[in-house]
Amino acid sequence: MSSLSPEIVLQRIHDALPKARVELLNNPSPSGQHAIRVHREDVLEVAGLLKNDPELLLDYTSNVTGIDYSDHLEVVYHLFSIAKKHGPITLKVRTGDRAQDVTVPSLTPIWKSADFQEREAFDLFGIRFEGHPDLRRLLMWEEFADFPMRKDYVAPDDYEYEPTPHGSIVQKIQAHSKHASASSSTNA
Amino acid sequence: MNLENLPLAILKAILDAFTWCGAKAGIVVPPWALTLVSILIVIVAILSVFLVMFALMSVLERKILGRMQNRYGPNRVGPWGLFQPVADGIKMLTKEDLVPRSADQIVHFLAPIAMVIPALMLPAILPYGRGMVPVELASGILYFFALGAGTEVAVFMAGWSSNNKYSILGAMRAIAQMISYELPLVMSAVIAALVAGTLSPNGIVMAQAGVSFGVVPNWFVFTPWGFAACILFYIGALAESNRSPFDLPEGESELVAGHLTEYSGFKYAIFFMAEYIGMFAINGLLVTLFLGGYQAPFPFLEWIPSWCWFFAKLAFVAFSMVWVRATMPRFRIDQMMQFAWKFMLPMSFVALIAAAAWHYAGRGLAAWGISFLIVAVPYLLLGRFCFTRRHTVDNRRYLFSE
Amino acid sequence: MSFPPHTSLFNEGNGAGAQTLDVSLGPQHPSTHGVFRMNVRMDGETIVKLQPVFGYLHRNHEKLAERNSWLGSMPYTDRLDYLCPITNNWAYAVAVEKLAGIEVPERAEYIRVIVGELTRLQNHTVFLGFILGDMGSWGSALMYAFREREKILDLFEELTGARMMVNYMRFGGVRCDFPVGWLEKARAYIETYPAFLDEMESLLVGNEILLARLQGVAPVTAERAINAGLSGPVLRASGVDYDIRKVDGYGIYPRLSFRVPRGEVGDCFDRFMIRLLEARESIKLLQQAFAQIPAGPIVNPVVKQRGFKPPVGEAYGRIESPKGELGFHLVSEGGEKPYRYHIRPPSLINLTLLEEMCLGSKLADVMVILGSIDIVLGEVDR
Amino acid sequence: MNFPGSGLIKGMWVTLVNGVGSFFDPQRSKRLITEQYPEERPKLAEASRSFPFLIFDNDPEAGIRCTSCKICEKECPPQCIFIEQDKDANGKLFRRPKVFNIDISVCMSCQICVEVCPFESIRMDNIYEMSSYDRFGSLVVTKAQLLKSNEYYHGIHPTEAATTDARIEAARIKKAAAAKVTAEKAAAAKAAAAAKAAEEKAVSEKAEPPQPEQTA
Repeated sequence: MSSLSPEIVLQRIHDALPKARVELLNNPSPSGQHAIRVHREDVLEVAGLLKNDPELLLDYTSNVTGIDYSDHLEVVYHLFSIAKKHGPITLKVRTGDRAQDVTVPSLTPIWKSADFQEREAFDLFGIRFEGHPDLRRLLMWEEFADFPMRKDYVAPDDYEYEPTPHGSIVQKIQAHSKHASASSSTNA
Repeated sequence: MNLENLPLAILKAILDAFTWCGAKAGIVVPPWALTLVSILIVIVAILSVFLVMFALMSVLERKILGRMQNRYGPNRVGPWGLFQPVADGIKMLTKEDLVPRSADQIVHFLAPIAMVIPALMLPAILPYGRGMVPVELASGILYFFALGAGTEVAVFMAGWSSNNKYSILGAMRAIAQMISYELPLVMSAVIAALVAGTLSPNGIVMAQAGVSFGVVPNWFVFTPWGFAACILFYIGALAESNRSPFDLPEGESELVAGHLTEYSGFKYAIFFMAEYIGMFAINGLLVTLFLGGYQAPFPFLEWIPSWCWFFAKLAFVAFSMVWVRATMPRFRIDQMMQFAWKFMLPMSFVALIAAAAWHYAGRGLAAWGISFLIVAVPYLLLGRFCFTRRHTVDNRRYLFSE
Repeated sequence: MSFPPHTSLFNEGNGAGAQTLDVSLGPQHPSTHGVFRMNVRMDGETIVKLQPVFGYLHRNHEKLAERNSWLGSMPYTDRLDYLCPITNNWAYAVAVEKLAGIEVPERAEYIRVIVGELTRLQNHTVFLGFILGDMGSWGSALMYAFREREKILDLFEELTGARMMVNYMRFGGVRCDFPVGWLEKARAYIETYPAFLDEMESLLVGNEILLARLQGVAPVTAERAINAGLSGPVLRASGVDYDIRKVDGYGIYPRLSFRVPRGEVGDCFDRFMIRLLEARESIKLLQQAFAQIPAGPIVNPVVKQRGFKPPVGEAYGRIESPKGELGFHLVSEGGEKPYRYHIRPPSLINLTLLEEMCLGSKLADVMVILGSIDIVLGEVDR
Repeated sequence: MNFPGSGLIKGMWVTLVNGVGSFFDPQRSKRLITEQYPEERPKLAEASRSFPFLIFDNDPEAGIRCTSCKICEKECPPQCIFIEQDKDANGKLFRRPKVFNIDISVCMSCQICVEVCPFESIRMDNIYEMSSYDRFGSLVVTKAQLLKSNEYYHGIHPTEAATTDARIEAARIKKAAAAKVTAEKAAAAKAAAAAKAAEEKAVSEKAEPPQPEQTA
């Protein structure tokens, strides 16, 4: 695979869209897959450029996912070019915070492949993709309230009986059965 | 001992015993009672033969399918798994008979009955051997198709009354399919009837006696038009008995079980039985119409009783249906309709013309040739026009990159 | 006596008395390949709307991985696409090796190619059987395919100890070397494989009903396929020349010669044929790998499997699994557990165009289209 | 020959060949490969694995290799292992497990416990007939059920057992050699110390009165 360095991509973005707020994120791992972080207000423009620029032609969004950092959520896109056979370019978009300001623009209108994956990120992380044609939960059921992939997600204590429980689970089971018996007694 | 007349001899012996018993008791048995008893005996005989065949078929079909798919098939109950039908029967009888709450209870109950009665009446007119025709009807073929059409109503009753979406879809498919295939089926039967000059099944079998050119039996299947009509009838029979590749009404990969989705227990077993007995009956008609019925292929084989020939041929046709089921994927609904109306119906007319040509050209070698051309050319053209022109491997290219 | 309201099965007509029927195909349905569900609206038998519903097999594998050690996720990857566990192992190993910059010994790379291509072979073979099952063929092709798959699974059992849940790859290599006589057995078996494929071909390709059922059904253009992120045989059937084995050249694939087939029309028949052709290429790859495999270590001795701690950073590693592009996006904070572990499941993303492909087709086509995409629910729902 | 319907006939031929061929496949290696299970048992591959078991040498109580280090419990991906260390009434811990449970309804046979065990004490069994009506009773395998002899291990995985034993033996020899070396070193040191002490004593005796002797 011919490699396409993020620096070149960054240069192209700077040339074409001088106002776009983009920055290079250094990746210390030996993979050397440095990322480009785009401000969420500019991401639609930047994505359109990446897809259509004759030098970049990043026509294939392979992977879309969310990451929960302690103060914000992040959407990661891995872009490839099938026409030029290069990639991956890692594109990152941040939300404002983790609670209220969790909206980023959806890239589904540009790359259809982001459709299910953005829904998944919405489902599991609670990132709202603005402009997504059909933003519903993908894997969890509609009535589910929480976002299970967030780091602060607390698993429900409705464990079935486990014969080999580990310390923390024992406590949870006890708490649950106490809670259950308490609620049943109040019901009665 | 004459095997040929064995069934008739048994019948006569029973009747004689009946008269003898009557005489012993000092009663003169009136002739009408004898007729009644003989009718009952024939009914019981035919029903038991067909039921045993159904039981055998249900296990042999699975075993043959298994072998063709490199499996053993059922081999656990009894020797070689031959008691499997007994186990199945017990299972079916002891299962709960579920009726959906929103189903139309009465129609849901009546559908299996409406299905099984025509199926049990169909075998009445088939000639099983020389002089062994339970009901000698001059218009037996008509009777057969008139009754056979009754199952369509039953299938729709089953699908409609279940109040299930899969069932209703299956029932609609079944109606469309059965009505479409009735036409080529009847058309190809008509050809045989025309050539034989009679609507009586026994008469048609008689017309296929003997050998022409010294080697070829006079069965209709060995003439070009007869071969074409036989294949058309065979395909029609597959469709009428809802067998693969025309099992769309049940279509388990799409419709779960089609019109049978909401049936369980004994009602399901009755549907199952009716379908198989109907299949045997229509195969029996195919044997009668095109495979020379109870006729032996060559005179030197006539020492084998005629009824053996009939059942041997029936077994072969039934086997071939299993064989087809092991091989072919299912049609799609529109393709199935297309196949019936654009291919089978024209081809049955072509076969009719070929039969007429064969008849008026003197039924000799030349007639054979003319008739062959009349069948083959439209077949190739029609086949190409309807199917292989659009769907062929040759119109695809696959590129490789190193 | 009561007559139930039968019209309630149908939706009210929109204008000219047309009535549509909503059917929920699945999650329990004979041919949805597992617990997949499609809410279908039909006009007659023609599909006017289709909505896939996922998640019936969802177990949040990604969250489990955040709980487990890096090595502890390896056996879980077996359960993604449970038809091809070895390639799942491989994709995870490739991603971790990228993340930590691990070299893989040469023999290990050859072993990976051998087991990986065997996996591809059995997946594509079983695919041929499954799609026939979806078409309503009474299982002959499926049974032949399973017969041959059984022999490959026996090879896997001898090598790894398990038929399907192999847990075979390790960071920087593989877990165990071939037992004595395994290579000869595998080589002898692969010699018989082309004959089996010929048999399958004469059973299936050319069958008029099969051609009618597959040709012209749900064609996808190359442009649309790329935009929708289709990958693997589904992408190549649309005429896109993109095989990650060629493009990324991971492992030792650049050293082996093989061809990448691609179709022109992109309909179900092309998707079907591409698998058949790829299976033949896999045999070629296997024969080369059997001939060239060197002696040497099977795992990088530097790597500590237990208590494995990759450096801080992130990596996206992908391979060409039999279903398509299987990628792992890993984020490490330098600890014993991944900070983020994400799978790019080809089965799920290949379903992106399902509705588009099905609109206007018949109900029976839906099953064939779904079959031609070749999904495994363990991977779709994770 | 290519006419409409020829593909179907070719397909029918294939199924017929397979159907007839299944009767002429005496070794059942090509076509009819089904094993008739309860009568015929499959010959398991040597590497074949099902669920873990614990090895003891000679005696199930004294010879248990497990030291209750709980590495497997920590590493087990589905967390199906549960270990309690043995201790006496005074709370003194022994290097052996008191409770060792594996919930095999949770176990996924990944054999990671085998790989991480530093004492070669947990290995994979290959029994496969373990179905039961009792979800919680019989599927939680206790220490008593898990313990199996080293000979049993040799019986089911001969090659692997041989390498394991060789490794243990090598470790033992190495350890013994190391112990010997340390012992020799200690002895030498002691001798040297004694000599030195004697020397010092001799020196000090000259200078000072003798003091109470300290332990060497």
